[in-house]
Amino acid sequence: MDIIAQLFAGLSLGSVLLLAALGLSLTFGQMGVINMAHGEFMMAGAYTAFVIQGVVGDAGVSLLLALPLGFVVGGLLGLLLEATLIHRMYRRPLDTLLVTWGVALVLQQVARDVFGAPNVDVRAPAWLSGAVEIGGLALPRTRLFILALAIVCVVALALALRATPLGRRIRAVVQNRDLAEASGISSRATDRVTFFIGSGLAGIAGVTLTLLGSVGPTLGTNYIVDAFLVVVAGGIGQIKGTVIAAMALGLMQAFFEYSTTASVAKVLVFVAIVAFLQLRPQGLVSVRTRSLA
Amino acid sequence: MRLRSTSRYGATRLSTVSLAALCVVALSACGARVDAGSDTSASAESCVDTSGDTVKIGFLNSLSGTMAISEQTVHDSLELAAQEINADGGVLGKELEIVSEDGQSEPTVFAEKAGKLITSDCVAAVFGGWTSASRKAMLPVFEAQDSLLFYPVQYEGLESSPNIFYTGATTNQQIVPALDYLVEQGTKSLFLVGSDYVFPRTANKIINAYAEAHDIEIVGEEYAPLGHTDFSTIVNKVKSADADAVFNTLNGDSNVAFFKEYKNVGMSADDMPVVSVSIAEEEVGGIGIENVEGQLTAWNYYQTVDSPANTAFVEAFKAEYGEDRPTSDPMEAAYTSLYLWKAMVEKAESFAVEDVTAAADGVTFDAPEGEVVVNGDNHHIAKTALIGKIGADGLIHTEWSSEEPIEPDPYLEGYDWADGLS
Amino acid sequence: MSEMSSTEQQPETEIDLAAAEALLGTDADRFKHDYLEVRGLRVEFDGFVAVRDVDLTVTQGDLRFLIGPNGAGKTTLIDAVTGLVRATGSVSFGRTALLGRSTHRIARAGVGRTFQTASVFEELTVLQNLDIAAGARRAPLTLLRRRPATPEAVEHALETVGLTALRDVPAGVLAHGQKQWLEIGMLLVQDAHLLLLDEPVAGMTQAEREETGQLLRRIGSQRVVVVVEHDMEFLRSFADSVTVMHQGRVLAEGTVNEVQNDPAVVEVYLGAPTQGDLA
Amino acid sequence: MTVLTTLLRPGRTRTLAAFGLAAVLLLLAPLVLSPFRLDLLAKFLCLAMVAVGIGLAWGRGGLLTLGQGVYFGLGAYLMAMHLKLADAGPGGVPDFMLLYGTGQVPGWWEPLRSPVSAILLILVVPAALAALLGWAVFTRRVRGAYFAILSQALAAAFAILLIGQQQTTGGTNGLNGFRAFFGYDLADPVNKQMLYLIAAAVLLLMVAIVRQLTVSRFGELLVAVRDQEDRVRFLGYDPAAVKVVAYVVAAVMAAVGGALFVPIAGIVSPADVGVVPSIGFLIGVAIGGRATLLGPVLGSIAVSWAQTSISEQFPSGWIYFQGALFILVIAFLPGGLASVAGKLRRRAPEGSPA
Repeated sequence: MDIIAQLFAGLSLGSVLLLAALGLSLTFGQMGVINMAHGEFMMAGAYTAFVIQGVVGDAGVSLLLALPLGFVVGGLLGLLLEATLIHRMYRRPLDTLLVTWGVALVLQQVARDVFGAPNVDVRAPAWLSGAVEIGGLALPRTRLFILALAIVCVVALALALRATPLGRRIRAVVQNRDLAEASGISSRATDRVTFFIGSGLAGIAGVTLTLLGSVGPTLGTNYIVDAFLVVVAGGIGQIKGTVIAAMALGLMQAFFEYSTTASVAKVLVFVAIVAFLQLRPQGLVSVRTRSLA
Repeated sequence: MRLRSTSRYGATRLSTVSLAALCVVALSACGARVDAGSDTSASAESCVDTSGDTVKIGFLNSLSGTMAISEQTVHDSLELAAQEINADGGVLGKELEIVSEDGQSEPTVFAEKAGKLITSDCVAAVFGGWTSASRKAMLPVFEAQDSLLFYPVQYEGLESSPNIFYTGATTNQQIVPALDYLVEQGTKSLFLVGSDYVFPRTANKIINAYAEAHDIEIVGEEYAPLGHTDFSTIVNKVKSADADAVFNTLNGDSNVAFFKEYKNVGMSADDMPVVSVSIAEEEVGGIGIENVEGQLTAWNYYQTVDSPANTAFVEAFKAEYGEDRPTSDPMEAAYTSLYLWKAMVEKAESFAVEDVTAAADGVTFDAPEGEVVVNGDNHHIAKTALIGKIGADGLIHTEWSSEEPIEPDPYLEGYDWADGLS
Repeated sequence: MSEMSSTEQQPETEIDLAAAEALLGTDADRFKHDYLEVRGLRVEFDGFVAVRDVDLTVTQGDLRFLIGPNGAGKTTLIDAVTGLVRATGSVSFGRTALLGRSTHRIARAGVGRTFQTASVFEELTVLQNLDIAAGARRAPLTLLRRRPATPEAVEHALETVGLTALRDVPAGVLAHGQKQWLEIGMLLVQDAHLLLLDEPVAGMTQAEREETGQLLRRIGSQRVVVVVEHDMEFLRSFADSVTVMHQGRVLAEGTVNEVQNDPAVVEVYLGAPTQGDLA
Repeated sequence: MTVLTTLLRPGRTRTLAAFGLAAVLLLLAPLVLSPFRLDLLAKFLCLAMVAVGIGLAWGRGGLLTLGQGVYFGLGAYLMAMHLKLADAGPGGVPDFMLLYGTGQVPGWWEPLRSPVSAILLILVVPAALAALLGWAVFTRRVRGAYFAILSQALAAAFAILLIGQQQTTGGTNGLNGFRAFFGYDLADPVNKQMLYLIAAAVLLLMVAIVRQLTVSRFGELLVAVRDQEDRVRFLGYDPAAVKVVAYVVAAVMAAVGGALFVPIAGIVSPADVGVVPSIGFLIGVAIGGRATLLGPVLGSIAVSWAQTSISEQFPSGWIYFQGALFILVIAFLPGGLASVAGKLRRRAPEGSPA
């Protein structure tokens, strides 16, 4: 019974990590941009949910409204970041890490000045409170919702990448930027769209986090390191790797935490990732190219 | 070619010479050595200037970083107390001049800024600190400089520095009464949940000792890293342990995630009440009233305390900072700390540290929480313990009271079961 | 090439074959047992077979050209020999098996290569580039010292590739052709016994090509040299023998004349008109 | 001819002059600064030591290490443990262990009782960890962003580990309250001055070491590895070895900085070693000019100074300021202020390989 409960806890944590990392793997995969402000885009999504709840009132309606609007808010922030800073730095991917760290600092402080330093409360709708009992096992509805939402996001993204012309362009640029440009794909436009979608996913992740934890200026920093580890372990350029890595990390954390403590579990997960990268330096799944890296 | 290498040696020589010079100066500048064991540190001469119409005091709170959420509130109530005192003629006729510093939520910065306030700004006393880490960081600074710190937050005890006055609760004024209350309610088993740092660890050590002596079973003890946000595993353990109550020493954001998860798996105060010692009125809003309604807290002050002094304090605070701002225990303790210092100074008729500490014993103040008395031996104050229940209005209502102020006992020397704890 | 403009005022450079003599020495016997032998080589990328069943033998004194349409597997073959991509089969140089070794060990075994896009250390000077190339066998501790004097081999290489006057210029500002010469110079000071050159004359002027060809011929007389090249004019002038690759396989091998008249080769090149002018 | 130009090349004379000037300024500081300000400066010098190492690893070697806090912390904690044991006297138990721990000194603390082995461990432990981690990571060609993220996760894991072991590491409280530094009373202002001078001398020594490394063949090789790692491999070098050396040197410098930080600041806590301070180390390096010799030192000191003085005036202003610095300097001035100076003189940045 405990094992099944932990299995669910792990998958649930994995789905949270997946939502946080999905957008990252897109922007990191396509442009090599390491967006440390991704966590703050999540925070922006969470505050979007807070603001909407303040306006709408009903927790259920506001949650359903917040998901698309969080996507738009996160996406617009990403677009702004891309247009003002990132686009001039594609040749210096490592430097984007530091620039976006600066952006993250500023966004956090802005949130503090606008919404105040204390956490704010976003109520969960009534239909998400409590748990579903299955054979004596209580599965919290919020976590089931997040799991389902993560699946929806992954499927939607996979379909978008596979079946739409836009998706094909994105995949082409991920796999070989120069070749794609040579074949007439405007990588500028594709980059913008990718950044919009990737950052928008952060916004969605932020909205869902309001169901689980605190909504405050530092919401994003709690997730950013883990999200990057997921991307690194998963490998660049394919959703599959990100999904597996997120779930593996979630399960590892849950089971290590169960048998040791939460602190030790975090350290063990890190050790496991370093060991894993010894076996697969490019992550779980990687698009191999012939070019001299 | 020869010339080129000469220039290289030239480079080496210059750097060698300057290095050597520095080393020589460094070694010749050695000061006093300590004899092992003896404590003969030469304390610096105080530079506090009381000749004018004003006297400087320092406020040292984290106004940025993760702790700013909590410490800003303390800072605000300190400012309020200073304003009131100045409006009322100051201390010994001198107006208070505030030097405010930001501790940036980092112990190292607290130590640095404490040094600055004492030696550069020459303040007569410093008020502030929140985390145990920040207090521990400042303690040696205040002792070395023989200056005064007023620390306004409940903490883990096991400390009494001659240079610190502790106006928050020590363990026998908060944790022990909370356990007494639980025993009174018939609690037979407890689950301990805490953040992984010094206060929860020490608190749980005390709880374990208490439990052993009072026939309570500790069915689980879990720690989450500070800032931990995923509590499904820990809440799973709590749920399956099925204790009579949960004793919660989690800190900050973790409380939000814990209580949301607690509610999400379908548990409430009716099934398994949670007694928290770090959730005050400020935090309730952020956690969400619906998630903590009916849960218990242990403090020495609530905004709902019914006393003329508290009515005045709450009114003044809301007038200054807004109707929506609640008042909480650490804020009240900070507010009280400034008045206590004023009372000590006035009793001693001096701002000098040794005079103030000498006069401290027995100084009283009619604080919002009720009358408090300074214990001159351990520098803590006698406080009344209050167990509260979080109401639907977001405020905390007294459920149980120790009735009398409890004498501070930071080392729990007066409790038989606590032998061997420290 | 934006770098071109910055080199306008620089002195003209040219290959100095006499200096090459000093560098290479005349003792051809030293290399006479050197040969590259590739057997049953196969390279796969995610299910796509880029090189299959390739056999290739190149001996010292035979300036071998490797040609074929884009995607024929020429560069992949070189990548496999130098350990950049994983391959199956066998590759040996002299008595040394290369396959499965790490790249830097293959390089230490005397295998050197250049890249399609000239790849030099742009922030370092020409001299520093050559000095690094010359130094792989230096004891680690000597690395911690400043360069006492320009090593003799580096001086000769500078003269050979005509960059003596530009020795203290950052390699990044060199013209394209000069960079490629610098790369060849680096191979020489590296003392590579097997040189794999990927399009060494691309982007060069006619005069530069001529000089490069002469130098390659001089090197090839002593060492094992394989040149990947599209330029048929250049090939006809300098190749001793030619291997034609197509779709990952060896299509034909022989002298320039033999290959030109091979019907299979003609068909492949007619089938890919952009590669054109073989005839 | 070339001899003369070499001798007179501005890069070298300028570096020498700057080095001499820095030494003189550092020597004069105790005469003009108040004890409190001198203490601050000494602290900044310790942080600058980390920056010198980062300048080598990141500026020269392209290794964006977001985890230098780990090595800083290792050095600092090892020193702090020694000071704690020394304060407790022979066979004594540090105060916090009596309060929160078992009252027993754990076995792995014991080697730090002796001053000699403490100093050795301060140098060896960080070097060994950096060598092990660097070797594991670099030989598998984990690089660029992957390395940066791993090093950052290392910092996060290290801080969590320290916090979790409260009984033996002091937890969030860290270690503090040291009375003496190798027998010298830390409350004595004269000894504080001595500590400052030691820090200044060590910093200058580090700058000299990095200077020697950058002008040596190793320095050229490091730049080559940074720009074209695979090309270097084809020349017969193992780039992993080159990177490991740079990483280890940077780690040791950070550790020494940490070790000296402890007696000067009087405290080390997990807040000094985690993700945020680790990234914080980089901004000074970037501002000063990551690939230059003195840039990281000056940049780091300037940033530390700005942090202290700005936060005195506007507490939350510092966060905006720091964020803006990261954005503006990295995005628009990747060469740091040194490149501005260089552009003004229409010359290559100082310290570029001669």
